[in-house]
Amino acid sequence: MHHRYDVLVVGAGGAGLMAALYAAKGNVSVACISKLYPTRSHTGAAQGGIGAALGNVAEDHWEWHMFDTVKGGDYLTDQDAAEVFAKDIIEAVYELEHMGLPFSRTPEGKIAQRKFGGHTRDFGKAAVERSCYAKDRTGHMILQTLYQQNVKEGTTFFNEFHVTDLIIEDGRCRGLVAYELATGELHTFHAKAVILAAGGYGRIFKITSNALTLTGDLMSIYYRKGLPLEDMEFYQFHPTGLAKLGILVTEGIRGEGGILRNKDGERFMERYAPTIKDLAPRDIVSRSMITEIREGRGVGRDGDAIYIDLTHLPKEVIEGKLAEITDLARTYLGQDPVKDLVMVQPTAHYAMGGIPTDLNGLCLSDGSGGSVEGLYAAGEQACVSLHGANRLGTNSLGDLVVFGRRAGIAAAAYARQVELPIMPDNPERDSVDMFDRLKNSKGTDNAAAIRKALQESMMNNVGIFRNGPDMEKQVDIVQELKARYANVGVSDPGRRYNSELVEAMELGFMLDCAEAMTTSALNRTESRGAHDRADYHDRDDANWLKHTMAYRDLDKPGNVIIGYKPVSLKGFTRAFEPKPRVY
Amino acid sequence: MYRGREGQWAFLLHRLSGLAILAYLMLHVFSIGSFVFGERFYMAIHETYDLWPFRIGLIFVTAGVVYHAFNGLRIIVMDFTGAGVAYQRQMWYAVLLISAAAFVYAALTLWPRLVGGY
Amino acid sequence: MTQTVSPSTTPGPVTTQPGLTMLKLKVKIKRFDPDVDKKAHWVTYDVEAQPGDRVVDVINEIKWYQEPGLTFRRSCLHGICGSDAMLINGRNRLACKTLVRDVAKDGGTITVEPIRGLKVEKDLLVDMEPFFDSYRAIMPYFINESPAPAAERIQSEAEADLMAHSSNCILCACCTTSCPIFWVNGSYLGPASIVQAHRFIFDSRDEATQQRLNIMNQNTGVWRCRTAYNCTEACPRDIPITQLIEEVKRAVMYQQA
Amino acid sequence: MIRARTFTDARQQSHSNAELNWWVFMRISGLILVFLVLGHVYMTFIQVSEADATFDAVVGKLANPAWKFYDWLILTLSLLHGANGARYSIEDYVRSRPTRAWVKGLFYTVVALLFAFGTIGLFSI
Ligand SMILES: Cc1cc2nc3c(=O)[nH]c(=O)nc-3n(C[C@H](O)[C@H](O)[C@H](O)COP(=O)(O)OP(=O)(O)OC[C@H]3O[C@@H](n4cnc5c(N)ncnc54)[C@H](O)[C@@H]3O)c2cc1C
Ligand code: HEM
Ligand code: SF4
Ligand code: F3S
Ligand code: FES
Repeated sequence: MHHRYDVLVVGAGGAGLMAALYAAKGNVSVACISKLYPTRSHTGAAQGGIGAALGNVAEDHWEWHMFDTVKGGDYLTDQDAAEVFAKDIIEAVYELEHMGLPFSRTPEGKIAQRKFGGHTRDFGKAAVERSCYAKDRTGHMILQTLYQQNVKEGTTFFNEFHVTDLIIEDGRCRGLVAYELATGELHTFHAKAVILAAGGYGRIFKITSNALTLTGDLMSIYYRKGLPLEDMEFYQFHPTGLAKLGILVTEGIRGEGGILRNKDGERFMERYAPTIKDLAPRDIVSRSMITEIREGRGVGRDGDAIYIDLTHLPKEVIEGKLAEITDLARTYLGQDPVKDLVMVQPTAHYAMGGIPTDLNGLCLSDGSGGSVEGLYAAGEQACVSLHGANRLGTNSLGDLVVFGRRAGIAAAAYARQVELPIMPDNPERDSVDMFDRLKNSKGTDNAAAIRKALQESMMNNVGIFRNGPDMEKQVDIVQELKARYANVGVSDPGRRYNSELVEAMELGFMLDCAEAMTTSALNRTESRGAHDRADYHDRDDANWLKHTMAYRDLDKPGNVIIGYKPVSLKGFTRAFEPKPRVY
Repeated sequence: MYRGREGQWAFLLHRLSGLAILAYLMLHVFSIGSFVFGERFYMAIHETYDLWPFRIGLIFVTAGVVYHAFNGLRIIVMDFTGAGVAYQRQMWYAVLLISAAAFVYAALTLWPRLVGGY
Repeated sequence: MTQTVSPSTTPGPVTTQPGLTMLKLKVKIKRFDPDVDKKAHWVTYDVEAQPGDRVVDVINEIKWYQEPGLTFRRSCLHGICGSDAMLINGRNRLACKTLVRDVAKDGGTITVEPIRGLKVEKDLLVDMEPFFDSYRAIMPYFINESPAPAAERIQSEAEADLMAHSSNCILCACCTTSCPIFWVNGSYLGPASIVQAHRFIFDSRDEATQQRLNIMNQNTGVWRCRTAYNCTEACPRDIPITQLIEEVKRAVMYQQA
Repeated sequence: MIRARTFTDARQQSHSNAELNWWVFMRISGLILVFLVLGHVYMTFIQVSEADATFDAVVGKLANPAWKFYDWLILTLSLLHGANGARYSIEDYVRSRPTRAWVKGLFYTVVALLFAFGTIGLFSI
């Protein structure tokens, strides 16, 4: 089937819905294509809040927010993006409120704000209340509110349509191809402009806070065209997620006095950080946890978790200040923090890297200013490089609304000016090939088994603690898994709701993301932000203050070409010199 | 069968009892009203009530009326007060208790007539 | 990094490792592929699971290693996206918020069926369009046409609290598809839509209260509710749905009076 | 594919207060009926049996205008209450439009006839 729209939005999370909304306001026809019902998108899982210098609770300025963002990103953050962001987000949060978002309130009836890691006043002097929140369901409220506004605007949604290919020819995006889950049919969407907002790819790791559906589809599709992925080596891990599940456990649990214990019940942090023990910085805590686990002192069926002990805290603290976590631990682990030890594990959380874009979301095709006409991207899957080497809490929700909005406005403006580009013949060819290969494969390998192998090896070799040999090994493992993937069989021959086929396809996307990530990480011989290498322990501004651009070598399968892009070290009005990152 | 809890069964019983009393009421109006056709006709109808299914049915209708009446009160309390919703389960058990008592009382009163005939 | 192991460290409470027990279970799933089957049929799978596993993990295990064709929706795996409402052991629940130990013992059986009242498309996956149609019918969006202030609209904490429950809804349909009225009467808007309407009716900033009350006042609206409470029991977000529905009924009544 | 319903679509929904009024009526009539029906059941059925409801007994009792009114109130309220209750059920369970129209028509006719019959009976004594 063939469809025509001025602007197409891929993905209906916070970024996609924001883009669709603002594109629609730009007087063009808009359709939003999403593999999930919009309200199922993972933006709904975000809890903490959205950072903006409103100053409702304490004095605050966008300059301070910009500084924190740049410093948090270990100076790999593009400062022009940070400046635009820190200014725009204030207006964007008010706009969300005007859309009806039910924020929590201050006693004066203003949007309530609270403190969050890394957000400071006066360029690092002390913590400041900057995170605007709606209880601990901020992401849920943003997702619902934006979907509601799209219903109001009458946005057309194609739900449970999986985008399988982008049509890019002569540097111009002409539309895309999508697979309709209900019928197994391929649809061609012809458009003047396309906005990508398909979210992250945390599922390449074994333990993650990400949804099963976050498989990096659009990053991979972009990459398969020989276009670059930026800064893929930077992936944020959170030290405490519920064991096996990866569901996030806030740092506050240790702030309140929680103690980490190994299988012997020992408070092992006394050994690693004798003075501040469990309240050591995230990386030290995580490293210690992994060391315990690797030395056989982990807990749980596979010995790969650590206990967090709250039993000595007053019940009121646990059920009051830590209510959410208490509920999750009770529901999922059946472990009541009041009397039981709770099992936690570091969890893969957020992709700093992704499809490179400029400040209006326009997708870049190289590190020197080239772009793909008519193609925009926003959200976790894009990389304006706001987050640099490490994202600050609450800055992702901000990223979605600020850059989702900018991409929507820019795409609509562009679409108003141009004619519908010419569609090449047979645009569905590559997608048909991909599905035929999967469906007709006589192979017997099991997609689930390959996925599991990928997730486990990525976790071990390109996880929180990295070193050259492990990553070299992982480069090979990924290639082996890709070879096995060519041999995957799909047993369900049906067309209707063939979720087996879709899962197999998603595995292909994940393998590509893993490939780009592993190679980029191996290539960066320094430690910066979330990229922590045992063999190159220090930050190296002289050689590495630059963004990685990973390209698939279209002539030589399995080969990744690495290029670079300069970091923009100046904002429009402010600039912050790289300094050692100490808090 | 959906494993609903008290509320589901309360609703189902309320509906069934309501429809049952309605059926009974319609019969009742017809039979009592039938005296306009004269005594013979009236008594002929009342003889059919003598059949045992009707006699047992009568006990159930009595209990049904009591259940429906008291559960109706429960519903009204729920509709107009927040507490009604909070305590709907307890109220339903009270309704059941009252209905069971009514059932037993009706059965005891009617038993002699049931076995002995009129 | 200090490597001195201090023996003085007090061992904390030693807990048994719940991870080590494995339960042998039968999972009985109602399967249906309209392209192949005339009617739905039960298929039983043997699995091993830990007591703390989620039912969705068990179903995934079956899909990944035993029956790849098995079809159902899922995404977040922790009760926030609302994809995986199913009828598990006779009750509507999210498969990802239901633990094996709460629904089965060793050697026991877990039955899984699609939620009721919506057309089954394949296995556990149903057509959600009618559900979202009723959602859209209540004007589920904030309406305030008067010019917005430069900053936020002011709302007191107490006013914001009125929306605390209803704004928590994730549109999972556990409630609507557990309602005995909805099973037999699909034109009833259903508890989920009423919860959504409540969200806006009780928003002090919203200006379209009257229109929404009118929609609620229809034959297909709030009056269809017979207070069966299945919705409240089923809600994975612990929303006191029946209470909210009763509040809407009263709001309609007092507004029209 | 879904096209979202818009503000105008929703606004165009017609509205009347009929359902609200019936809902209120069910509650008020119910409240009154508690006394009337339970009283009636107790007096005419627990104390005296259906078999005691002989022709003479009934005619005798209904000669009293107070009883006449009492019984007529029960008749009216419970028929209305019951008929509306049955309408709820019909609208729930009978899903085909034509059948529903038929069933409702037939049912209302029967109820109306019964009401007329009962009223005439009561006041013809
Ligand atoms: C547990 C958790 C807590 C978090 N807490 C916070 C927080 O407190 N503050 C903060 O700022 N950030 C937080 N984050 C990060 C932030 O929530 C996410 O980065 C952000 O929501 C991503 O939004 P998105 O719109 O880019 O993607 P998503 O919301 O993930 O949406 C992706 C969309 O793309 C669609 N899609 C994907 N692939 C395809 C395809 N092939 N075809 C069609 N459609 C497709 C999906 O259907 C979906 O609609 C948190 C993240 C997690 C996981
Ligand atoms: C004795 C006192 C009575 C009380 C307090 C009472 C109360 C109620 C109430 C409050 C309802 C509404 C239920 C709801 O909206 O969920 C109702 C429904 C109903 N009532 Fe009664 N009622 C009484 C007597 C009767 C009688 C005598 C009849 C039969 C003629 C009857 C038949 C019905 C029916 C059929 C329904 C509809 C049930 C449903 O749709 O769920 N009721 N009653
Ligand atoms: S009210 Fe509860 S059960 Fe109903 S859709 Fe919302 S979250 Fe699900
Ligand atoms: S189950 Fe249905 S009848 Fe009402 S209380 Fe809930 S909507
Ligand atoms: S998978 Fe998201 S709610 Fe269960």
